[in-house]
Amino acid sequence: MKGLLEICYLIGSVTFIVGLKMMGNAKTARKGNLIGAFGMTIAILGTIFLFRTEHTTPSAFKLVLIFGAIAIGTAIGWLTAKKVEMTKMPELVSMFNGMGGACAALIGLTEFQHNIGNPTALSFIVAGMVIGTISFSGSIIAYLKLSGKLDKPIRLPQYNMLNNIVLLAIVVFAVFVIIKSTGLPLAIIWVLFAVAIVYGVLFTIPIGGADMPVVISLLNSFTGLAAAFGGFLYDNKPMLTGGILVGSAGTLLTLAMCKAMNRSLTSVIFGAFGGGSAAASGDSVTGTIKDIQVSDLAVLLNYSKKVVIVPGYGLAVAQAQHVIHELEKLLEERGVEVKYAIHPVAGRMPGHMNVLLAESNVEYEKLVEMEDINPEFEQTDVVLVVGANDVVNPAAKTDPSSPIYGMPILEVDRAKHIIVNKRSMSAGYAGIDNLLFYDPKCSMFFGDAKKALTELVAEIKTL
Amino acid sequence: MKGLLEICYLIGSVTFIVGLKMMGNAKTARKGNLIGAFGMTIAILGTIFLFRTEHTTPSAFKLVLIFGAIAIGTAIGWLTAKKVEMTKMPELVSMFNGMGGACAALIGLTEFQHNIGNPTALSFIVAGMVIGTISFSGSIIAYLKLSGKLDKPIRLPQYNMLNNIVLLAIVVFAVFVIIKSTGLPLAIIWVLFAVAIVYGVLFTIPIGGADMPVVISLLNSFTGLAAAFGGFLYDNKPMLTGGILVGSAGTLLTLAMCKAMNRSLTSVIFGAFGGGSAAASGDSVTGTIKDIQVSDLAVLLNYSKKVVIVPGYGLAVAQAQHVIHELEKLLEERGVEVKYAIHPVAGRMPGHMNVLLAESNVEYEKLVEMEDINPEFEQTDVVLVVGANDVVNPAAKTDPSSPIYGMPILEVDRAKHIIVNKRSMSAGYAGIDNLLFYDPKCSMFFGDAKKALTELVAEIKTL
Amino acid sequence: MEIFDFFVQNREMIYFIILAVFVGIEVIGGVPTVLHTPLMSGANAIHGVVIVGAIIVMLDTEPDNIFGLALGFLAVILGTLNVVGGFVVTDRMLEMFKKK
Amino acid sequence: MEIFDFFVQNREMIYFIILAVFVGIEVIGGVPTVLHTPLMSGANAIHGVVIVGAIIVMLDTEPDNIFGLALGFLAVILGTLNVVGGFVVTDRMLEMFKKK
Ligand SMILES: NC(=O)c1ccc[n+]([C@@H]2O[C@H](COP(=O)([O-])OP(=O)(O)OC[C@H]3O[C@@H](n4cnc5c(N)ncnc54)[C@H](OP(=O)(O)O)[C@@H]3O)[C@@H](O)[C@H]2O)c1
Ligand SMILES: NC(=O)c1ccc[n+]([C@@H]2O[C@H](COP(=O)([O-])OP(=O)(O)OC[C@H]3O[C@@H](n4cnc5c(N)ncnc54)[C@H](OP(=O)(O)O)[C@@H]3O)[C@@H](O)[C@H]2O)c1
Repeated sequence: MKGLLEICYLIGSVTFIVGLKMMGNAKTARKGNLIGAFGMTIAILGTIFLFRTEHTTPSAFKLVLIFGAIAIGTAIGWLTAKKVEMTKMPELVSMFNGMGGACAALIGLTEFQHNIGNPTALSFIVAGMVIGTISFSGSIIAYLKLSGKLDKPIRLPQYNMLNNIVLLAIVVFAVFVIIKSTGLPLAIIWVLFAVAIVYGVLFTIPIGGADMPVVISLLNSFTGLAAAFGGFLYDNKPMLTGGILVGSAGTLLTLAMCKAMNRSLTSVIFGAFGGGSAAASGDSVTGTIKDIQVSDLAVLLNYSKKVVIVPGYGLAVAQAQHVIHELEKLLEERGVEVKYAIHPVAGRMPGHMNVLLAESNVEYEKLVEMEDINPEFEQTDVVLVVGANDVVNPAAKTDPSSPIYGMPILEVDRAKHIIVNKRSMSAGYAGIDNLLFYDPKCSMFFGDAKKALTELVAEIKTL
Repeated sequence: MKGLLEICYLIGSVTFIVGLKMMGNAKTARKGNLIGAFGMTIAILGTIFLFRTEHTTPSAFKLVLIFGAIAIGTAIGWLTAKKVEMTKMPELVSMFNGMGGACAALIGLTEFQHNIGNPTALSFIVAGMVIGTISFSGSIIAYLKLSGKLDKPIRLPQYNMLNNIVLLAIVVFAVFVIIKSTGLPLAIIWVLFAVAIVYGVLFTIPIGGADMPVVISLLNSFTGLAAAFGGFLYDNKPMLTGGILVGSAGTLLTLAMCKAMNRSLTSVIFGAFGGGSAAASGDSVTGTIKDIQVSDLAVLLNYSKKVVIVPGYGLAVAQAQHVIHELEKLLEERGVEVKYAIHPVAGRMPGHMNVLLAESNVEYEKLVEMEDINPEFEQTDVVLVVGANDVVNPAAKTDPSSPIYGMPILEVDRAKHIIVNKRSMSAGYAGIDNLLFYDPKCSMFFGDAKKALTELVAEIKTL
Repeated sequence: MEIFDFFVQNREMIYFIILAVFVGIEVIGGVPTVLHTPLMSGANAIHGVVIVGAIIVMLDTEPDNIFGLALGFLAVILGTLNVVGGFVVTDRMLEMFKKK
Repeated sequence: MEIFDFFVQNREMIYFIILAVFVGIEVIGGVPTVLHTPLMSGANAIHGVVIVGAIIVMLDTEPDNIFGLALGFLAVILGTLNVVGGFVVTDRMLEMFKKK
């Protein structure tokens, strides 16, 4: 039985590696995910039916409980995951991540009593419990922020120092519990649990909502670490492999995300910008801007040869993905070539625009990546920027003092006409002005993206 | 002591991984190699001074012997590696690889007697010995072939079947020795050794000289495997890490090499082509070819704006790297823009052209990779193909029946004039005709590359 | 020295961790930006393997320890949510990315 | 079953091998063609670690076993050739590739 179980565990471990590898490539990604799920199933079923030690007391009742719990979890998880709108994906990932963290925390909370006086086991238990708990409460805050229920970053005075003090306290407390476990009241672990919850909240709450994808990725690798500690405790290979893999891959992924946004992880965590409240550097600009009327814009678009649409965060906020697809189809009918220019960090999560536009059934071929579309702007008649700002800000190329300096951008100023749709002159995620709007070739088309584009579509139809 | 040794071993193992990783990137490659060498030194010194078990009988005499052997090996290895010409590198790698294989074989030969009756240890010993020996004798043959001392593939009748029979015999023999070791004469291991030597020769000897880089890479991963078996035997981590790493990385590298040449590993080993003796498929071509006189060519080049040189295997054979550099400098002085177009598998080993031209101090910036130079041919006045053939053969793009079909090529036919220097109309490595030579834009400039180019340079100087 | 003893005793584990970390890092290297979100989500599903620990807790708990069983029950539910939700959401996301 | 016993007893080793193979494969993935030759040569130097085995043979051989010592001596020389020659030749090759 032990042998068979270990083989199940080997299958699980290997599928995690192979699956994760395949997920890194667009062509194999979906299959990779399924392979991971398959290995997970093997590991879970193996554990239920084959895991037997001198401590286990398997019984029919327990099996019913376990399968009952799995059934409940599967039903809720499956339905939520299937039902939720595409644009709500990040908060859902955050929520599921929090559940994993809570699971790790509960394991630590129950195992504590059985391992009093065994510092090695206790250090795994306490570490897994604390990290899992932080991941849990942090993820819940991240969820609330992303779903808009907690939209402003809340910053206590001196929050960075405060957080570090709380963290230090947790570490000291944890070490004390591990070393002096014998004689301490069992409830002490619940106190540690409570403090860890508080820390998770304190850690996440000052960070701006827009930085949440990075934070979720970080908390994700925390949960991986918590799972790995569980693996140490039980000398369980799939928990170890899966946990360490996600811990290290997740850390690298977090850094890669930061890099794509041209930010450092510390500036995300300690909030250099991102909530809009911190002062952004970079020169402030003045100049004159031009407006364009919907009727003029309709004519301009209608008689263009080639139009490129640059979608950004505002498109997602306004939920204008359907109307933009309508506009695109309309123009195509009139013989205009229309493409979408996809900046890698447009929106608030990587791939945000792809997911958003896929939802409204825009053809995949029409979505062109930054590197491929940039040379095409030269031959473009009209660039229509919808709710994007930072990703078309020329300061990234020209102004070394700008916080986004060095980020590659969509070079829309090479096109003949630039039309920008947004509600006002206010800044985007990076909180900085955009010189593009003052470009003589640029006209502003103010208004909420959904409303404005609906009018535009109606206007074009009258032509 | 054991603890310190294990830490040395950990350092060694990790540097192998990190070093190999860094070697995969042009920027960090050199540092990666040094890191590997550093870790190796630590592992070796650690073993000499800290490896002590109940079997070890360290003594001053032994230390003298060990350091003496290391000194001899270092002196010979260092001098050979430093002295040899750049173009002789592949045979040198082959030779050093063979030495590693022989070392693994000797370990097996001495350890055999100490482990009679212990099938687990014996299986590691015999496997390491046999694989190391095959790698040894195979590498020596590869060395001889590359250095031209054995230039024709030698094919016994039915050599593929013969080889498989010998291999099967070795496996059966080895299993027998492992299981029935007690009572067998000790010399039996030497018999196995002899048979393995024969197999290594038989395995390598039918393969064409041009395929040797692939074979060396394969034998390289064999030696890695042999080292790993040594690691199993001694439960030695750096031997295990290094061996498995090289075994798996080497196998992948071998496949990558084959892929770059558009061949399969089996066709290399079983000799579909590559010795020039096997019949090549692909349509044979007829048509008229044009000659160009050295005086006309001198004028043509002298009054061009942009010349691209395509070096190939023939340049290496003729050792014409210095005179081509002279030609390049001369033309540059006359105001002609000159670049080299480097095909990834031009020559007979990956990077062959880079190494060759670096030897004659051609600037690195002038060497342009295939993907980058292909779009430039349109604006090129003259393409000068020197001793290259397959890498400019349009059949790779147009003729699905050609053995090189699908290999990306240098698209020289987009240039205004094509001049091809080679000695005759004979085929290159793939053994197929080249339609390019019949292109109306193409003129042949026959002759040995070194001789012909020397004349050309002299002629240009008179203008 | 104690650190050396620790090292010798836990040698296998240390190599395992190092190799697994390398694999984790290598596996992610060079992933295109658009795949970051599904990859994050896929990794999220994989750490749901913590559910294996929750099942072990359930199996190990004495049959009359109601509180322990209740905690384990909850842990299994949470772990399942992580696993099932994670894989399903990733699959849905990746469905969006596939070329038609 | 015997295979299961073998598996349980050698579990650490099996995971070690699998992870090391993955690392080896991943580390090479996507290497540009021009680096194939130096990489082959660098890998060649690394498997020279077999010299560690040769040194162990020397240390283990009884001091009066001249033949054994001679074989070990030869093995150490060969191993050193592999290591030193391998690293030096790789360094020379890579020197050629560096941008000036
Ligand atoms: N993709 C990721 O992974 C990720 C993650 C975190 C952060 N980020 C960061 O997010 C930024 C993304 O750039 P982006 O250009 O997409 O967005 P952005 O720079 O944040 O700008 C969005 C713009 O949309 C406008 N807007 C908001 N609601 C709108 C509505 N209902 N209708 C029309 N316009 C609306 C806003 O201007 P008004 O208020 O004037 O309308 C705002 O200037 C980058 O700085 C990136 O680094 C990206
Ligand atoms: N780079 C690698 O890793 C590697 C390894 C193994 C195989 N290969 C294969 O090797 C081929 C390389 O292509 P390639 O275009 O470089 O070479 P090639 O196709 O082998 O052609 C070389 C040509 O050079 C001519 N030549 C020989 N000696 C010469 C001399 N002294 N002076 C002038 N010309 C001379 C020969 O024609 P004449 O006899 O008429 O002069 C021959 O046609 C590819 O097929 C590739 O797959 C590459």
